[in-house]
Amino acid sequence: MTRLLALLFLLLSAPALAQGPDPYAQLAGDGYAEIEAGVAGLAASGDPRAGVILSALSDGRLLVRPSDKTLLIRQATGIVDARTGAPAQDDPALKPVRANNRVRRTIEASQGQLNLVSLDPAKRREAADAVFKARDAAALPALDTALAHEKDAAVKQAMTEARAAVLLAKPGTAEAEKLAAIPAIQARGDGDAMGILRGLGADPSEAVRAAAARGIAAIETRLAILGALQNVWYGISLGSVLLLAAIGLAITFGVMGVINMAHGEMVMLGAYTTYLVQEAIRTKAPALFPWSLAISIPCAFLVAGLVGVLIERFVIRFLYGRPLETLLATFGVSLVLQQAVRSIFGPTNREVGAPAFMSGAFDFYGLSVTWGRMWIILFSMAVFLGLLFVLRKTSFGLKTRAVTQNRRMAAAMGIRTPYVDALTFGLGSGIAGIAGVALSQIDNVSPNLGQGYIIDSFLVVVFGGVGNLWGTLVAALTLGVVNKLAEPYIGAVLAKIGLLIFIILFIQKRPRGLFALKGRAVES
Amino acid sequence: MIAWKTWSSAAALAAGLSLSALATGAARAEETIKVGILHSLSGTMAISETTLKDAMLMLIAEQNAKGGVLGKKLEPVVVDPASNWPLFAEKARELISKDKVSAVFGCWTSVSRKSVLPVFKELDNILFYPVQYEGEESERNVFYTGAAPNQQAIPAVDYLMSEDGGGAKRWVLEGTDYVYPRTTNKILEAYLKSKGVKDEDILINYTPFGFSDWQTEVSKIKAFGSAGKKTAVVSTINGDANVPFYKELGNQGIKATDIPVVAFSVGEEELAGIDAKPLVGHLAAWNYFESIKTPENEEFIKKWQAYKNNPKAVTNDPMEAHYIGFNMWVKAVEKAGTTDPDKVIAALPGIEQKNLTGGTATMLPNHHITKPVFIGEIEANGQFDVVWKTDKLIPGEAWSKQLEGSKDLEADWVKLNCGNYNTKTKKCGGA
Amino acid sequence: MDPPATAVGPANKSKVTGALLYVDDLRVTFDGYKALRGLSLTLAPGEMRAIIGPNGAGKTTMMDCITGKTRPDSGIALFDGTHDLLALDEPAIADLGIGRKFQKPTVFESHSVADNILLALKGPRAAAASLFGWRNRVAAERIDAILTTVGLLPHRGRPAADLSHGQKQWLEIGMLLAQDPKLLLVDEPVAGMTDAETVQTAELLRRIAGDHAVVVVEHDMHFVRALQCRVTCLHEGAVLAEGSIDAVSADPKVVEVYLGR
Amino acid sequence: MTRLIDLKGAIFLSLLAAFCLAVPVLNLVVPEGSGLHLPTYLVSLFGKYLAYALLAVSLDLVWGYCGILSLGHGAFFALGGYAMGMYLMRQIGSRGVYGNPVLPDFMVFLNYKALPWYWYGFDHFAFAALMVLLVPGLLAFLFGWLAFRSRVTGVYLSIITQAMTYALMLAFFRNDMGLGGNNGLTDFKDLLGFNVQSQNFRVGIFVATGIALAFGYLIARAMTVSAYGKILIAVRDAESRTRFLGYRPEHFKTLAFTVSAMMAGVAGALYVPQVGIINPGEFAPGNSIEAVIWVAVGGRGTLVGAALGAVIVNYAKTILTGAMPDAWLFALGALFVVVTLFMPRGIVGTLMEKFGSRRAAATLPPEPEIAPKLAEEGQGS
Repeated sequence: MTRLLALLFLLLSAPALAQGPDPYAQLAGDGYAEIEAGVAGLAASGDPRAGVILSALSDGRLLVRPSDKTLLIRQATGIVDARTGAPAQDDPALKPVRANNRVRRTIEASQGQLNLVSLDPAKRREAADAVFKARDAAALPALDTALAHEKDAAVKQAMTEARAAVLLAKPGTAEAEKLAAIPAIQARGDGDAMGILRGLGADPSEAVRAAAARGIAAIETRLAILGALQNVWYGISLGSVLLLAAIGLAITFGVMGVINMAHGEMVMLGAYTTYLVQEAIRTKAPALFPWSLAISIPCAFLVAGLVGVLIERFVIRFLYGRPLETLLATFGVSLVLQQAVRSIFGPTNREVGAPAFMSGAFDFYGLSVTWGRMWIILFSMAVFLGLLFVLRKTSFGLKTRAVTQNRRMAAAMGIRTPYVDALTFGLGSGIAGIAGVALSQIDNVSPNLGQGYIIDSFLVVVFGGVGNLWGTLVAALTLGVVNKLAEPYIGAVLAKIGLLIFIILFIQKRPRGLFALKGRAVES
Repeated sequence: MIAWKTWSSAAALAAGLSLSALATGAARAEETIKVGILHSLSGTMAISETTLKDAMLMLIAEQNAKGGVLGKKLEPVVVDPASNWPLFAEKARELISKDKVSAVFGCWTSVSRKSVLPVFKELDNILFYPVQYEGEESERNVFYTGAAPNQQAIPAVDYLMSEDGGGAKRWVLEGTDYVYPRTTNKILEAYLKSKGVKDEDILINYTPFGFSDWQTEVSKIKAFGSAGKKTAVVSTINGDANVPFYKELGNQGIKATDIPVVAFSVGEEELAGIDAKPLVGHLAAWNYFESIKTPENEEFIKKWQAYKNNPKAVTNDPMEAHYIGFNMWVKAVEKAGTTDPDKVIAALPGIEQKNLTGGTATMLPNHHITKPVFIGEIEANGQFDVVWKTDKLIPGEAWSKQLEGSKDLEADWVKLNCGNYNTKTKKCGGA
Repeated sequence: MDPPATAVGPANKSKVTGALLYVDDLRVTFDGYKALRGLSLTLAPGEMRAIIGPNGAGKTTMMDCITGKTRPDSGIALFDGTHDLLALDEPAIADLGIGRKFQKPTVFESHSVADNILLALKGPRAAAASLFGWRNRVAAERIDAILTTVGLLPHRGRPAADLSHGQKQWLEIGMLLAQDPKLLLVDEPVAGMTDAETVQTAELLRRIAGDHAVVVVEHDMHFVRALQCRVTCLHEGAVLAEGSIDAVSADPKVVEVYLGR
Repeated sequence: MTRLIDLKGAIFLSLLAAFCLAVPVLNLVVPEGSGLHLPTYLVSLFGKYLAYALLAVSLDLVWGYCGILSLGHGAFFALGGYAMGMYLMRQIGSRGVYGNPVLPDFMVFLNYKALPWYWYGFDHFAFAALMVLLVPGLLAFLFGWLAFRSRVTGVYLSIITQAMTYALMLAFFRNDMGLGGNNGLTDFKDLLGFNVQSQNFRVGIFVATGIALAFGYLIARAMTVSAYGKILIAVRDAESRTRFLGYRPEHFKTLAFTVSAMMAGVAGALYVPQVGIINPGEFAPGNSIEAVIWVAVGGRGTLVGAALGAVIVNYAKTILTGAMPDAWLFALGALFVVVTLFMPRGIVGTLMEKFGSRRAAATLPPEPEIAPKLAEEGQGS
């Protein structure tokens, strides 16, 4: 009876598929090829359980009982039979059905077909994209049906593109149909579209070839412009990382004149604090995980700031007026801090997770913008403005500037200079710690983390002009953008070398950086 | 004046003390058998090498619990070459000359191995080198327990070309700019071309050590991969740079189903430092995976986690290489009845040791070993799901057949007593 | 005072003015702050001139411009009627025969008093030459003579760092003498000196004038009076008044500047 | 007048001479079984210390006497080392693993067809020796001429010297440079016909390094006690004052910087055959900072102190990396902090201050003025 029903289904909904082997049996099979065939079969069969089973498979929740090759699904409520949905016995012998990339690709394509009629527009959009990628001719009828009912313009466009892609890939499509499909692909205008049009280079029809060539030319122009913009964006993103790394140094080095070689280690401490905060959240309050970075920011500031205050009190305060010796002492401190972290946390990387809002990318008029980078850019700007505010508008900032400009006079006016020194150094270190929170998202959280940024940080501060926060900002962004614009042409290494030589020569031209303060006082 | 005298005599005394401090130690009687461990515990390589030091300490402790070797206890001598290549040579010299070790287990990077090579040759001692490397070398004093390119790179490419692997037609060879990726990519390029892959379908790119801003490179890969043909990335990116690379892959939404990345330097240890969820499905080719279920492996993992006192401690491929190498050395010493390096070197070829992953490794006359090759897909928990393995063990080739300069070379320390015998000219010593 | 109309090039060897120092319409701006606003000054050979003015009047900036430390935005500065000072850097200007003493005494603290003078003595200045050979006995006699003049002979062998503030001032004046310049620019030479020392310094400067032209910048009116020379009063980067000390100090504009508005 | 060889110099030179005599005797003459025998590996180790000491002396010449805190001296050291390494590579000839008579091994497996032009001439020792001096010297001359002429001083100068060595490191890491990339140059066979592994060679090059150190010291000392040296110190203490006296500080500084770089190059050239490898890691900015620390520990502005500091710190490193491999960085880091805090004049400087004359103590240079402070306004008066 069921068999008959299944046959009926097949005849009704899956015209492409003739009666084939049982997909359930194939899914329970051994080889990936067999499992893949099962996935395709199941999707094409129109079986109402197909969606549930496929998503279970892609999540690793589809199980097989080795004794009788029955498929089961692990759900939150317990084990159910895959075929019927009826509850079933749990069994330690159950083994997950394995998926590799090939299987997962087929699942994605199949889910695409199944989800074309989903109620959720986002899902439909995703499904259309999956079909676009898979270009499976079997999806065409479903696509046509879905397209006829689609109301959402964006989804509709995605479906049109998918349909065009399928048509162009399918052998035996009529010339007229192809010519009608090409503009839809051309309008898409990305690398994938270009790939499809390139595939038409060997088309028998001259008209199709010509249309494809025009399409390719149009896309190439568009991509060239987008590529340049994309590089600028990457540059700003790199610049924001440089800014984050350097901005704390702009305080400890730029304002206080301490050549703080342990600055990178402050960044590292910030990153490790993030790790600890996330660990605590994972074990104690998993629900807070999306907020873990926000929670880490004040923690990292405090930890790094506190260490900074300690360094200032125990080492640096004896060295004011001997800036080059601060270099030596803080280099020693950096060795100690690195080894301390290595002893406590081990030499290997620590995992810092990315909250959902930090991962993925979105499309901005053809530019692919990753969320993580965008947040880092916004974050670095916020830190910069915050710091500017503290130094310019608060009484602490006023005292800091007073002390760094004229220690004796400030002391005479009743400012407790040791207190201000310690807090200023703590502020710079704390800012470095905050940078560590952001850098934990894009780099290794290891004892060597700080080493990678220290030289760049110094160069940024010096290039921008010591003691000038705006200079630091402009320098970081300039270096980032120039680096990224040069990178595609001469490669990452030469771009970096070129930049270093540029800075060396630039300093000859303007020995005090981009935004040097002029005047008699600074020259003596 | 008097003060100056005091000072100079103090200096002389200090110099004298230091001389004697350095020179002693040689004279002590040999109650134990000393084994040198030469792995960086600080600097950039500490991240990878520290675990190997611990693994060796565990293996030695275990052997001692079994009664040691030749009735004597083994005594590990640990030094820190601090990721500094000249220091590797200096420390190797110290281990052999001052501490009189019977064998050294150590090095990770090729340059550290190259740096210590002359020392081992000169002082005639044994080095067990546990890391996959670029090949093109076979030395009498070195035993290579890691993979040669034919035991890792070529099987991985074969897999990706197969239908199971996705039938890749277009290739990105992305590597850190140093000798291992350079050589591996040269070999792979030649191999791919021999399989009919065209020039325009191969993109080779190098980045510096510790590279952290991958935006441009990843978008380049993305663009290269959207040309219509199935694309795969072969990554020989070195340690530190991997984490930001994978993070960027995840950020730019490159999924393994679109463009799979197969890596030769990313193992359980490296994955422990990243959130693996966005990486599910990306691949690694190794000769060992922690997830492989064999009784030997399960026991090894249990012991390791107990030794580290950390239930989350992971094992990896170079650790297994040390496991195999160490046990081979023990067997060879027992076979030779002495720790004399010359005798042990002669005894080693032919020694067999069970792999942790099944099968038996054999030390070959070219001082490389036979190994199974596994391809694993990254799982969300940072482990690997083995999706493919060779049906038999693959013998390590010291000299690549794909490279112009080495295709006629052969290494055989048993019959030919030569590491670079030229089969064309029938002479030892290269071309 | 007729300003030269033509620019002074190297080809133009003839003197365009008989003045030793001719400065006209110097303008300097620091980050929007106008330090000099059209300052003009003429000094005859061997003349002594005192320059006074409140803080911020541009006294030191003027010296900076003459000695090549600061490049003015516009203006003319001629030395000896032939040399365009604005085109030269400090060593070249020093070579022409302009010596300078800083407001804060600047001596080589690690060197002995005698070595300080030795380094200042007229002679070749090339690096390569200095590697070989040391100055001869004639130099030693000259050093002693200068040290006698500035009263530091007993301190000959002491490190300059050990000298008192006033002694350092004198040492620096001694160094100027050793340079044997045509023009000495002396910035606040008696700051931190006792009254007796001030008197001695005034005497010393008077003795120097005649052989050398001297420009003295000073706040101390008693000292300026003791110099018995022409006085120029600067205010806000330009000349406010010029004349004898009595004439200038009686000038209502000067009084207003000094006593406040 | 200051003599060429003062008391501390005499002590230093005689100690060095004694050391250079004792080591060969203890190694070559005393039989191996004897308790007094010095193992060959220690000879090379001491040779390495002496090469570092020469580097430290060269650094002290510019930092101690001229106020140029170079954070890039490791670059000159490495360049000298590379010049020597290239000669040693060419000496391998057909004994490489591929047996190519012209191309070094790394070129063979990177498919080089012919020797790059900049390798020409390095098969002759005299040429290589010339390059050991010329390459670092030329770079230093160019760099110094540019930087000192534009009056780049203090921290700015330090940072750009660091940028220089960093850029060179990145460049040398590139395999396309044709200098062996990350692996650098290694597997040397012989130098001037002597096997570099042999005991006699090791003793010989140790003595040669000792002699080079003595010469380096004497050259630096001669420079600093001459009129030139007095002007150099004057430049260090009050650069603008010298300018108003008619001196051109940039000439004095460039000369010192160039001589110092050449000295560092020689140190590198002597270092390479003893450690058996040269690679881009030597350009790492950390190495240069470490060299500065040797000078600081020993006492800057004393030359002898610089040499002593290099030996002491490296000796401590050797002992500590073996004795406490997991914690030696704590000890080293603490040493740097303690020395800067409690012995700002370094070991020799402190001893001189305590026992020597006031005169000697006064030679401690003042710190150059640090960069401008935030929002400082210019003002005329």
